[in-house]
Amino acid sequence: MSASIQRRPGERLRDNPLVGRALGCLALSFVLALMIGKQEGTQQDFGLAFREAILGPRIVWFLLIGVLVFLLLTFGPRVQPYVHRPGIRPLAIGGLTVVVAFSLLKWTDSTVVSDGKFSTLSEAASKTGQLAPLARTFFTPPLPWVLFVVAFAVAAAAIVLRKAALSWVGVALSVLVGLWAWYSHSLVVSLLGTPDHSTGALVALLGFLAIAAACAATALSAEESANTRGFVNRIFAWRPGMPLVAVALVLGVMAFAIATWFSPSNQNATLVDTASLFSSTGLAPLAKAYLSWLGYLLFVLSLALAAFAAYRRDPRLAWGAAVLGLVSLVLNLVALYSISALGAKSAFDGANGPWDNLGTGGWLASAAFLLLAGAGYVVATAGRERGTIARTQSDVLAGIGKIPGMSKALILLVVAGALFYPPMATPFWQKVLVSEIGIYVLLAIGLNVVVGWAGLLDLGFIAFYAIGSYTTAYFVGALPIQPPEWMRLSPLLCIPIAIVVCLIAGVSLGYPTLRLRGDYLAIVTLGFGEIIRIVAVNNPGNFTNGPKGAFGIPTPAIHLGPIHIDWGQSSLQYWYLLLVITGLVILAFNRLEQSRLGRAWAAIREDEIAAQATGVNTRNVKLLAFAIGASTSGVAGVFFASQIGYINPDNFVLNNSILVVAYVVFGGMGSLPGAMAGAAVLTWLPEFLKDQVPAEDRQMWIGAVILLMMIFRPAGLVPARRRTAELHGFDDASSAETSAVPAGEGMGGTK
Amino acid sequence: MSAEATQPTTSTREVVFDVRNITLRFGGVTSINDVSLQMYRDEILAVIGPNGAGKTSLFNSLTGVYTPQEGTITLAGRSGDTPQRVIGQKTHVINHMGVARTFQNIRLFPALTALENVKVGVETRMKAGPVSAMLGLPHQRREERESTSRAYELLTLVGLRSRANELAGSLAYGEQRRLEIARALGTSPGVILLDEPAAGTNPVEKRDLADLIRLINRELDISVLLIEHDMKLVMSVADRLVVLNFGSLIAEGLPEEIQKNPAVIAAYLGTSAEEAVAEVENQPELHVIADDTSNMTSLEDAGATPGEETP
Amino acid sequence: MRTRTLVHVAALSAVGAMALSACSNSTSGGGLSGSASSGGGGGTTYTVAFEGPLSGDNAQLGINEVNGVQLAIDQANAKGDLGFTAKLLKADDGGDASKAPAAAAQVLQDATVMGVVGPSFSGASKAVGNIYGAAGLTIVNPSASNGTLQTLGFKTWHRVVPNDYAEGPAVADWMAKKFKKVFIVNHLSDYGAGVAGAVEKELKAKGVTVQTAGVDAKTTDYGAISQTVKQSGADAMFYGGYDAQGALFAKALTAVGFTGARVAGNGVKSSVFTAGAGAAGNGWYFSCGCQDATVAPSAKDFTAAYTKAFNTPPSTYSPEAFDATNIVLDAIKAAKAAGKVDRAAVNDQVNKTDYAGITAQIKFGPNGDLPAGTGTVNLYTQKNGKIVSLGDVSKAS
Amino acid sequence: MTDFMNYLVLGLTRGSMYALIALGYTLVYGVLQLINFAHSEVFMSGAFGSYLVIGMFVHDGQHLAWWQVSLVMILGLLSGALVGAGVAWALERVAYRPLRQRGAPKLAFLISAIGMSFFLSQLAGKLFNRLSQNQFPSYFDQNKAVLHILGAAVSRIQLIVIVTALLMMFSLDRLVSGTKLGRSIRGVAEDAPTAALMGIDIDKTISRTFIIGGALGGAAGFLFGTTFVFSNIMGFIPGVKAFAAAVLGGIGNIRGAMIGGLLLGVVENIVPTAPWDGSGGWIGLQWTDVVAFVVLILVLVFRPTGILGERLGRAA
Repeated sequence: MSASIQRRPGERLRDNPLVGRALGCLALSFVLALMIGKQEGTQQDFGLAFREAILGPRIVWFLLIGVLVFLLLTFGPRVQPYVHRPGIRPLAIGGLTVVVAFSLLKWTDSTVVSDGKFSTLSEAASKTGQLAPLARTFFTPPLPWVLFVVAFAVAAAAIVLRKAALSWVGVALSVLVGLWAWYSHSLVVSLLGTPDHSTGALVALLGFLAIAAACAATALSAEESANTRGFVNRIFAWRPGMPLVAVALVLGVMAFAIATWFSPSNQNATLVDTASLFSSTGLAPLAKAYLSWLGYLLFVLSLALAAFAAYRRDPRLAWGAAVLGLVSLVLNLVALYSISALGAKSAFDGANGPWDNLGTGGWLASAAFLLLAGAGYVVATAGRERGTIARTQSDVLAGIGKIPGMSKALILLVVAGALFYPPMATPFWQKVLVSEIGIYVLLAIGLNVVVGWAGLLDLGFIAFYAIGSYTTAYFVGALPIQPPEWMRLSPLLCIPIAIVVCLIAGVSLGYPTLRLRGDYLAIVTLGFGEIIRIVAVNNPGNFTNGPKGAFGIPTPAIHLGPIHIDWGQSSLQYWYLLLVITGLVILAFNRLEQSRLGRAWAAIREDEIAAQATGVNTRNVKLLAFAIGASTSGVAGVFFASQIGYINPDNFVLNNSILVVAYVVFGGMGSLPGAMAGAAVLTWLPEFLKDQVPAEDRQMWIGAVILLMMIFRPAGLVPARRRTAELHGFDDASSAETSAVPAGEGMGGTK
Repeated sequence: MSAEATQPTTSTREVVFDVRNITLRFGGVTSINDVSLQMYRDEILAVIGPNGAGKTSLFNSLTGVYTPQEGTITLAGRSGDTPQRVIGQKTHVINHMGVARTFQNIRLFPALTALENVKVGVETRMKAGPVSAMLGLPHQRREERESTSRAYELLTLVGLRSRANELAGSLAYGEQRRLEIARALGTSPGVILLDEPAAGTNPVEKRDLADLIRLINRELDISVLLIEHDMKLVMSVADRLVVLNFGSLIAEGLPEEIQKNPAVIAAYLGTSAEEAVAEVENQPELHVIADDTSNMTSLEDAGATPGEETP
Repeated sequence: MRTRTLVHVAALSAVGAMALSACSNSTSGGGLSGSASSGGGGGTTYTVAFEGPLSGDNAQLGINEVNGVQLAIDQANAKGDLGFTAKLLKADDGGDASKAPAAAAQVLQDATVMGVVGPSFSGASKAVGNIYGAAGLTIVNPSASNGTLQTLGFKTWHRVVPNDYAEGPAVADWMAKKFKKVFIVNHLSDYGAGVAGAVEKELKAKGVTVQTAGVDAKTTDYGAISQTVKQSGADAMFYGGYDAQGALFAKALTAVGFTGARVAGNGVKSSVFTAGAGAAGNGWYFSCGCQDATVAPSAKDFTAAYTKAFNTPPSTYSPEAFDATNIVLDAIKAAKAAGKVDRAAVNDQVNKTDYAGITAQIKFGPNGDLPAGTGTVNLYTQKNGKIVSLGDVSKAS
Repeated sequence: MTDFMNYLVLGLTRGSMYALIALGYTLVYGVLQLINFAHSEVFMSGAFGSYLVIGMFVHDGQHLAWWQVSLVMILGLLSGALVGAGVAWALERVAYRPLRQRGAPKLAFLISAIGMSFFLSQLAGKLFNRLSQNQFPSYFDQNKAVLHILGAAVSRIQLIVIVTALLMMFSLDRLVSGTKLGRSIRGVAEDAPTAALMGIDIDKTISRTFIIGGALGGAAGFLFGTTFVFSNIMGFIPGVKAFAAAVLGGIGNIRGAMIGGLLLGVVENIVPTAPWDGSGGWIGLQWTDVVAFVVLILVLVFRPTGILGERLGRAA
């Protein structure tokens, strides 16, 4: 809240920033007490929860929190110089993560441990006889916390004292502790033998690795890059591709040493166990070889090659590494397929056929190989020039792209995640990925064109989504009014039709209304969205089947000669389909942004009159934005309809339109990755909160998160280069007085 | 005295803008009152006058931002064009007819780089649509290359080659002025309207600017219509001057004639043109005085913000 | 800097999301129920899942139901004759069909879940019916009364509330006997459209003049519609909608002085209506293929226990959820007695259910619905603030 | 005719509530050129606040004398206005001022307001309840017709709502056009930087604008709750409608908001039910919202800045 305090000398006590801040903090803690209070009151005693939240001793704790925050804000600036020290931030993050993992997250799903939290688990584990002593010692109650505190303290000391030796100690310590935690946990899991989807151990490991990274940062950072970003940049500038190799190393070790590869009921077999499991079966020799020795060999080889190529900055070697990585990836997948397929045949209890019952190991290995191949590619394309380190503001604006291969590396990481995380996820998260995250990411990409690039505020975006869905429903014959036989289509074939229909809808909405300025357009589009929904409800001519909705929309299927693919209820298959489409859309839109149209959009967004005077036909350009956005959302609609199989008007309420806008802005208006990140985070968050807060409170927390985000980072998660510039410019321009009028967003609005 | 009398030679030359008796009103206030003037091919015509004389209103009328209630404007943008009506046309259409302009208060696209700003201008003539852009079809790529190279040429012309990849918003004031000119030139106009290009620039920049204007006019054969307060600059570059005061045209002729013209001198705070120039140069607050005394300034300013126009 | 850190944390938690629930096993846990017991210690635990809206605009309905479920489970555990520990899993679908599949996945991946109570809404039910069916997990639906659900071929689907089409025609016949002109108000929701449609069809068939109008499901202003009803000169009004809105409508009708009879379906017959409408609710008729939860002897104890547990009286669909849960628990018990507890076995037991619930005597037909025969449609009316039964609607005068 | 008048009265009742809420939107829009999406929650909190206060004095089934009733009414209006104003103030402090000081892009304000709106409505749900039909205690017979205009019965509550709304709007109009505060508000609306140079404290003015708008919204919340019901999500739909009404009249323009609100309310009741003969109308009530939005869109297409245009806002 300190942001909301202005230092104005010589004013009454009430206006003294400190007093204001103190009051703010207390208010904050008060609200917090309300938020974390018990559930609602009752018809008899309205506001019971209110009293219970603020009366009684608990309020004291919250007030203490408030005081703490106050002190932090007031004396925080004193330690500013340290905050610039490399590693402080990773240290803070790492510490926070570990604490979260130790206190909040679940460490096991087994019903044996009541709530599956770390404390209860460690209680149980430390007493269990048949657990390996190593794990048992780790879980003896005070120890894990002690270890954590020690590691944290060492790291902190190293950073503050800038002692290289000490920091290396810190690195070793935290890595060891992290791996120990992970290893003990995996032992517990294999002991319990139940399927386990808990996250605690993994997050804890991440946290410790972050702390290690913090130490490494201090150890390696020279004076000229006295902050973490500089350090990261230096790593990339030092040897492009090397970071990827490092990540691949971690993943690979986890995959080949610890993780489970094959897990039908009641067993989680690591690679070694799997090899022995299948030694007697008629497994294809290649796969057998892979399990027993080839896998390790390939990993070591491609790792070494990639690392060497990266170090020597040698394109030829790098290409070699890339090829080797890809080959090993293919072999790995082959092996995975054959064990899962064979596993089903040779009766392992609960083995259900190809690509099922595979543990994390195989997929982690795949990710590792992909990253190694990617590292090779990055090195090969990065060339020999040393990267420059972002120093000036405009460098930062120009973004991390200045560092050779960094953006490529990030993209590769994301791709690896998108490809190989879902199969590791639980069915629940797979479903969420498909039916929530994937779809809304697509929607956000579409809306980003309208809101982010062309700067037109569209509050009725979901209407096109609805149109897409109902178009699909019609052409697959799920509506009361049937299409003629020859027009019945598989959902996939509906995509082009939906695109066309939505184009038309977008243009016909845009043509009369696009001369309206920002907020007038907003309300008109909002109205349009509502009209579409109400028409669907009121069901004129019995076309939409009213509130009953359209049931029985078939899942997409391809039958081309030999190829027969049917996307049944399997979330994974949908995910990969969605991935392909989204990928194509992203490529296309990325080109679009760099094209003359993209610039024209930026132009009208920035200054419509100037754009006209420069010869830009504003109406056409706006219409294009509308139409393109609409058709994207139409595609999303097709997916939604065919994936859920049932649609009704409630799916297309105004609230969803507003949410999509929120996603785009939250992620960073006008930046493609931003919009996607925004949608992903805000659709992931409620599902994540399911385990953390009462279901009824989730929306409240999400509201709070959005609010905080906008307060502390108005430009969004991943600010767009162009937007950042704008924002920056306004910061310079706007003094305390003039800032009364917000920085015109150029939504046809004023500056 | 009339234009014909002073300019017997020019009467034969091709007319670019032919403005006849236009009148522009905002509510009760008359911003331009029955003004007629001709602008000839390849000349540098300067429009001067105190603040609020209606100069910018004239520009806005010529570029279709405002629609005069009375009178006609015809335009033959590029040499050889057949004259067409301007009033009632959309701004971007007029631009396509060969009229480019800059703004009194600089109006770049601050979040685009200098290069991109110019490219926006260059590309308004291009064909490739969104689909070919998404698919990256060859002809779209060719156009991209062409526009980039053209943009670089223009940036070199205005001396911003080195700043090509800076964000327009982060350029210095004078640079922004020149970038705006480059963007205007990008639309390959037959005539360019410069609205106080020298405002807020230092003497050195002013000299460069004068050279640039001449260059545009002589080398690129682009007619220049210039609004400027800086008399030195005007006198040095303009072939012909037109003087507006309170919305009506009070004088028209060669620089030296205008300097002697009593009406003009009267218009300038009742002192002689030179002094007026001097004063206006040395004591910018005179602008302020003029602003306060003139009830039309606010209108013009308002007119210059996007908020006001209803497209 | 603070803000930066904050953002970094946000970013990191996103990374955490990717790592989130990296798991060692991606079977949907079909045959794993044994493993729960093999875990050792704590005795066997079986879970009853509730899927319904616990957040969003319809949260209250979900809360009503989940309380009912909770109560049933607590009572069963307290009684201690289960032979296993019953656990509740809340799966929130926000009442939104598009979020239902995720909720279903959450339910299915817990191997100890032996039955589902829910989803609360017909839309969500349509979206997930086949998903549960494919996994062989039994569904006992407490509130989704849409008349088409039983026809969609969901393998494991059951419902303890009579469907719209069961009660619609019966009450329509009764109205046809008494009234010349009926104004049907269709509260534009899945339920409302269903029941109103059924009534309209039957009345038309009986040759009664029918006039219809729809009202937006979320509106609170029933002035205009009441005015229209009054003007239409109809001597009776049928309202297809839910209790909360019904209460508003009742008040509005009284305000404009509509004198005709007011009839409504099962969705309105609840304490919420009586409390909300107050005096304006007196004289309303309700059709319902159930006994009155406030009349049935067992229901008294339920009301008391519920009020004690959640210090608020049971509300819309709480009793139904309570019954549904008990049905599932009994089924698990029976399956345990029969020797093998897995989802298929439990489903078979649910099919065999013959259970005297506090809302009705429950016996599922082959399609999982209450057979129209057994669920005799009764007529109720509100007399000074209390809902009283008028007996079988077919016999009512 | 009678029936038409009946619908008209209904329309005016609904419309005057729209107008009161719309004023909140329009005031904020005037000074900030921003849609205050969280205003609907201010409205909601007004209802809850006034309920908590009134609940202490009256309980269900009482029949009070007219002067007691009027006292309770005034109490309710005041408490609603007070709570509304408080929430609006906090809203500005938390969700707007920080962003303003960071020169955040315009949409960021919209989103922070949306976040705030989610937060408030859900918090209210958590603290009180999520029932969709909380009712004020009935302490007098609201529906008793008090006067007849051309045969149309006007019930007590309708009269109260319309009269109070008109009074409040009138006084607001005086306040903005007459007082110093009003002048500074208009100053900020016209051109904030200049106003700042004229020595107007922008932050204070904006705060006060929010407070005024909040007070009106809170009072409207009380009236709405008394006439219909109140719940933690009651704000959304009237909020959207009121925003539409504000735009209809010309957003940023106070009289515009009043006219827009009343007009929208009347249109919603008159148009779908035409020709008011009990036949259910040519259009039918299920199309009410469509009618509302179509009217809005048509008006905007032909008058891009609303009926009265923008007088307060957007001048600079």
